[in-house]
Amino acid sequence: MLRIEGLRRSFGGVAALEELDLAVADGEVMGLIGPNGSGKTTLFNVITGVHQADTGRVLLREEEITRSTPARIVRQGIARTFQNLRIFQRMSVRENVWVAQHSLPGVGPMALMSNRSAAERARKAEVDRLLDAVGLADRRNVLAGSLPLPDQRRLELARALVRSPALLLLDEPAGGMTPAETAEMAALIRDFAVPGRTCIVIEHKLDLISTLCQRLCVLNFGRKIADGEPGRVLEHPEVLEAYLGRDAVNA
Amino acid sequence: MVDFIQNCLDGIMLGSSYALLAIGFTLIFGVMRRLNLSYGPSIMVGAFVGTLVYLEFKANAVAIAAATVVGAVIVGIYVERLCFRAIRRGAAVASMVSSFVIWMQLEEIVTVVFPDRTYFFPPMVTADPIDLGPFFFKVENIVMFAVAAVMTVLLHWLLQYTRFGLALRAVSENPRAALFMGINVGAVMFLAFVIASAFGGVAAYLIVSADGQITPLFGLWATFKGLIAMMLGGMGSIPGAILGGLLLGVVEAQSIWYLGTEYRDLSAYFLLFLFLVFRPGGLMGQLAVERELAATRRV
Amino acid sequence: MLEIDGIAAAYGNIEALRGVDLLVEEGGITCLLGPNGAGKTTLMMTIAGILKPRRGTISFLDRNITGMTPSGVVRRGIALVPENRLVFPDMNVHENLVAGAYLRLGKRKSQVQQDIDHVFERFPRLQERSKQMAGTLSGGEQQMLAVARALMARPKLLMMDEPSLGLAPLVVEEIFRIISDLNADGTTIFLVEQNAHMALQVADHFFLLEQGQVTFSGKPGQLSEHEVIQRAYLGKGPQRNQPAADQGRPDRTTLPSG
Amino acid sequence: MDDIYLITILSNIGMISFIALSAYLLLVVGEISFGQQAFFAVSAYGSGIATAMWGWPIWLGLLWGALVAGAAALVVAIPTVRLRGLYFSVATLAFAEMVRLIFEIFTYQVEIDGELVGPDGSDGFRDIRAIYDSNVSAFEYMLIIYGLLAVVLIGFLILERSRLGAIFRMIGEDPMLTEMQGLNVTKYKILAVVMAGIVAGIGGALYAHLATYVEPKIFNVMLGVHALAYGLIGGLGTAFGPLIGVAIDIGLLESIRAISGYRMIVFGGLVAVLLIVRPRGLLDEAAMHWLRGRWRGLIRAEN
Repeated sequence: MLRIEGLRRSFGGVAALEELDLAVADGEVMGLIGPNGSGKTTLFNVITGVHQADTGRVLLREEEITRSTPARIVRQGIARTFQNLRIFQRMSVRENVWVAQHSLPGVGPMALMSNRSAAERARKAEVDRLLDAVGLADRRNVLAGSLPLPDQRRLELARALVRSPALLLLDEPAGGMTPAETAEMAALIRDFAVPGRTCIVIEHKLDLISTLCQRLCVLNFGRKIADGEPGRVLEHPEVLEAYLGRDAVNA
Repeated sequence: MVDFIQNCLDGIMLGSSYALLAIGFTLIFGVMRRLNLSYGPSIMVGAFVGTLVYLEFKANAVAIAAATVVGAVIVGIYVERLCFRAIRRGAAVASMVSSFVIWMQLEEIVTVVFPDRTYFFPPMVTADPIDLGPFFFKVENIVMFAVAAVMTVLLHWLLQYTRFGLALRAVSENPRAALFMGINVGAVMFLAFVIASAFGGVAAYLIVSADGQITPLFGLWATFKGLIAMMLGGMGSIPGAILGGLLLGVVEAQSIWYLGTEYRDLSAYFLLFLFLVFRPGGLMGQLAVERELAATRRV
Repeated sequence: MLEIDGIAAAYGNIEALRGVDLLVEEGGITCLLGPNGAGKTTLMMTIAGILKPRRGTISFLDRNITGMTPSGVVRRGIALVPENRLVFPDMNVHENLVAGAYLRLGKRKSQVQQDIDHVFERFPRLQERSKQMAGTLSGGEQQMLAVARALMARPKLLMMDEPSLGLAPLVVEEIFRIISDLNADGTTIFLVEQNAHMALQVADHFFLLEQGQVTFSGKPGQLSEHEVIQRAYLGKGPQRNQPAADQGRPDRTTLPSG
Repeated sequence: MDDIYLITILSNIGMISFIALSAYLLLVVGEISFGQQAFFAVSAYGSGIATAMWGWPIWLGLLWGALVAGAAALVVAIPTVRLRGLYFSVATLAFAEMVRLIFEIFTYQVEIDGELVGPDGSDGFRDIRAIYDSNVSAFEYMLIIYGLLAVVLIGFLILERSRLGAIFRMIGEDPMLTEMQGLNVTKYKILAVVMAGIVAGIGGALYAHLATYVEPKIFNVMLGVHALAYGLIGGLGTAFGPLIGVAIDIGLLESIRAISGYRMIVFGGLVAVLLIVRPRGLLDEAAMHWLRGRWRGLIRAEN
């Protein structure tokens, strides 16, 4: 599904990603962890075209998307959520999900102006179905900015799913949540978001990772230091070192 | 060729007053990252205060100049309180619009108090132009250039060698970090406004006394000249403001000579438009713009 | 020295701190650990006076400093080394240091020069680059400069927010050596860190912050390093055998106290 | 006499509403334009030339004016849409002043019935008499203005409920996030600038024919700033916002005699204070959301 080759990106001389190679198979759910500043979110930003790669390639279904614009990449089937929540605060919850449909194939110039056709009604029904699934149906007419944090994360999830993306990128979907809320979120992602698609999850919370992922990849200083089955990766000495901060040379 | 050089010299003299206006603009932009479009009108009000002092007391040049500066500073403080301090952080555009409507307010106040619109403004010096080889210079232009140079040196000293200058630079580079140093950022912004207004007051006095008259339209003129000069040089950069002012002066002088007076402002706006489209950071501010663009692209 | 009592703070309607109690003892190194988004930086900002708390009090040397202006806080003797360093990029190293002593510049200029000499003794690398623009320094050098700049305020308490962020391992070790040295010379240090291993080596006392609440307080060794990391970075709740509803608000009183 | 006065005021309100709506549309996409008067001017000249000099019928003249304004907007939009915030604002300002100064030197005259007709630099453009020649009364012309305004307003209201309107609001709130919904932000911003240009152009064409005389100095920045302020007073949550702003300014302030000489002083102060207490105007998005909620509640109660 997704293949990354020799990806490199630096900001003002500081390398955020260095020679990163990564391949994610169809239907795979991969966890991505690593200390702060290890390049996880930068990787998402490069995949989605927010940042340009300095060198290297990103391929989606063997098609290169490295130099594409964010809009085109989204239309090719990648959707994401954000670590620092990004929602349209001045729109209602329902509108926040509805807006993600604007660029779906089939939404032509007519559909941009009128919302009376049968196809439009079906699309609206899809929005409501998703809001129901993430548990926001009863608050769909509330201004999105007034939701509490866990609900804003759920809203981002619904917005990402409304396009039925082939590849879903979740950036700390349980960030700032209590363990109870995290468990709920993990169940929601496992039962609703993941089936039928490929998914990469950035998350520090092992409970969530172990609920969701068959595979875990660890970044440190923009490099992949471990990759494999979660239980084994977490025992990997280099991973512990990354978190412990022991100098690898002296270990 | 002699014409061309004479035009350049005239342009530099003219440009030195633009540079003074641009320095005021850029000081405010540097510490606040906001545009004060009321800048011209506030110094215009200052010049009318000077006119009032002249009309009422037949005061001498120094008193008129002082009244102009004081007037400009007082109006500047009014603008700072209403359009900048009171508007929450991050709303740079709201401040800009607010300063624009206050501009109209100031212009109307002046029209109500000074109904004749155009008033005589006493010249600073009366002397014949000086010839120097094939070139000639108006004395008031030389004074303008000299005062602008002195003010620039003064500002350089203030910024580089005083405690306040350090604070001002710290705030314009990183307001958050400046707070951590114990710098009172609000007070620094206020003082930057005061200094910018004082600069504007001096510039207003020099320009208006060289013209020999003042109208409420001077506010619009000063805002546009200062704004164009600042943007040509690069927003927030003091060397940029000086360069931008001189460039604008030279371009205007050349277009008056070669194209005609009616092309003077047109070529200035055209130059500004070209810069905005192809080099929005201006001559000196490219780096700052890139840094800000990078920040807005961050997710 | 620094006593934080029931501090709550929020950004809009997102609550970042939900009643934090914390004590920094004079003369030691106190460390605050916790996962991303737990509220560590928010706490620092609240202490520094940038953010006004909704509830609770902060007192420093037995005087209430809640809601004080940032410059008031610096004047009381608290200096902050901010996250991401925030040096002034277009000023040279020397000017950055002078800016750090801003509040003393009016009266005691000679003293400031002395302090700069002291700082240069401690950081010879900064002296070599004294005329270089801070924006052109390497990450590690910028971090040193940020620490040195904070020291110029002659703080009684030095707060540091993630000083090892984004630095190479060898540089991180150097930074921590500096932290220990500073503490040995009498500066009290309050450290927010992600590098649990290094932090636990130097700390006298540490706190765990999770979802805006302190969930553990104790000395290094009271909790295994492994468990600290699991909780602070990998988000494993402390009482995994309890029903889910209780996990959100772990009972602080059952935890070992400092 | 009073009738004529009332008709004049109402006609002015109607015409100025177009430029207010035009500036409002750009405010919705998150950009401040100080230059909508440029499109107003281009259309005033364009339609005037078409009717007075080329002898086109008035309706075709109006259409032509709007199209020329739209084309001018496209020319500005392409190089400037990638500029944001202050830079875009200053670019629109520079463009509008360039347009005004070009009209100051623009001369294009033909002889009609022994008289020179057409724009003559800073002396302006006289004798745009199409509506008098075709015997349209002031009252009838007012109805034309309001008819067209109603059409444009209905267009805005449809737009507001549509996906396209939502796209404009999305860009206004967070362009990067909009891009991440698969939308080409640049394309939609150009579309918004062109639409705004056309709307301003309708107003400009109507103005030229009512006034019969246009001169460049009418189209100075003050006109643009007024246009902008109307949306910010009335609110950015609905297209009625700028109309409320116009009504407050012209309808209320102009008609109160006590402040007639000090109108700008009151108006400026009013806007400055509003920007502090309600930065997105009286009827902002939150207010409209609340009102719509109320409305839905009422309908539910009826049923």
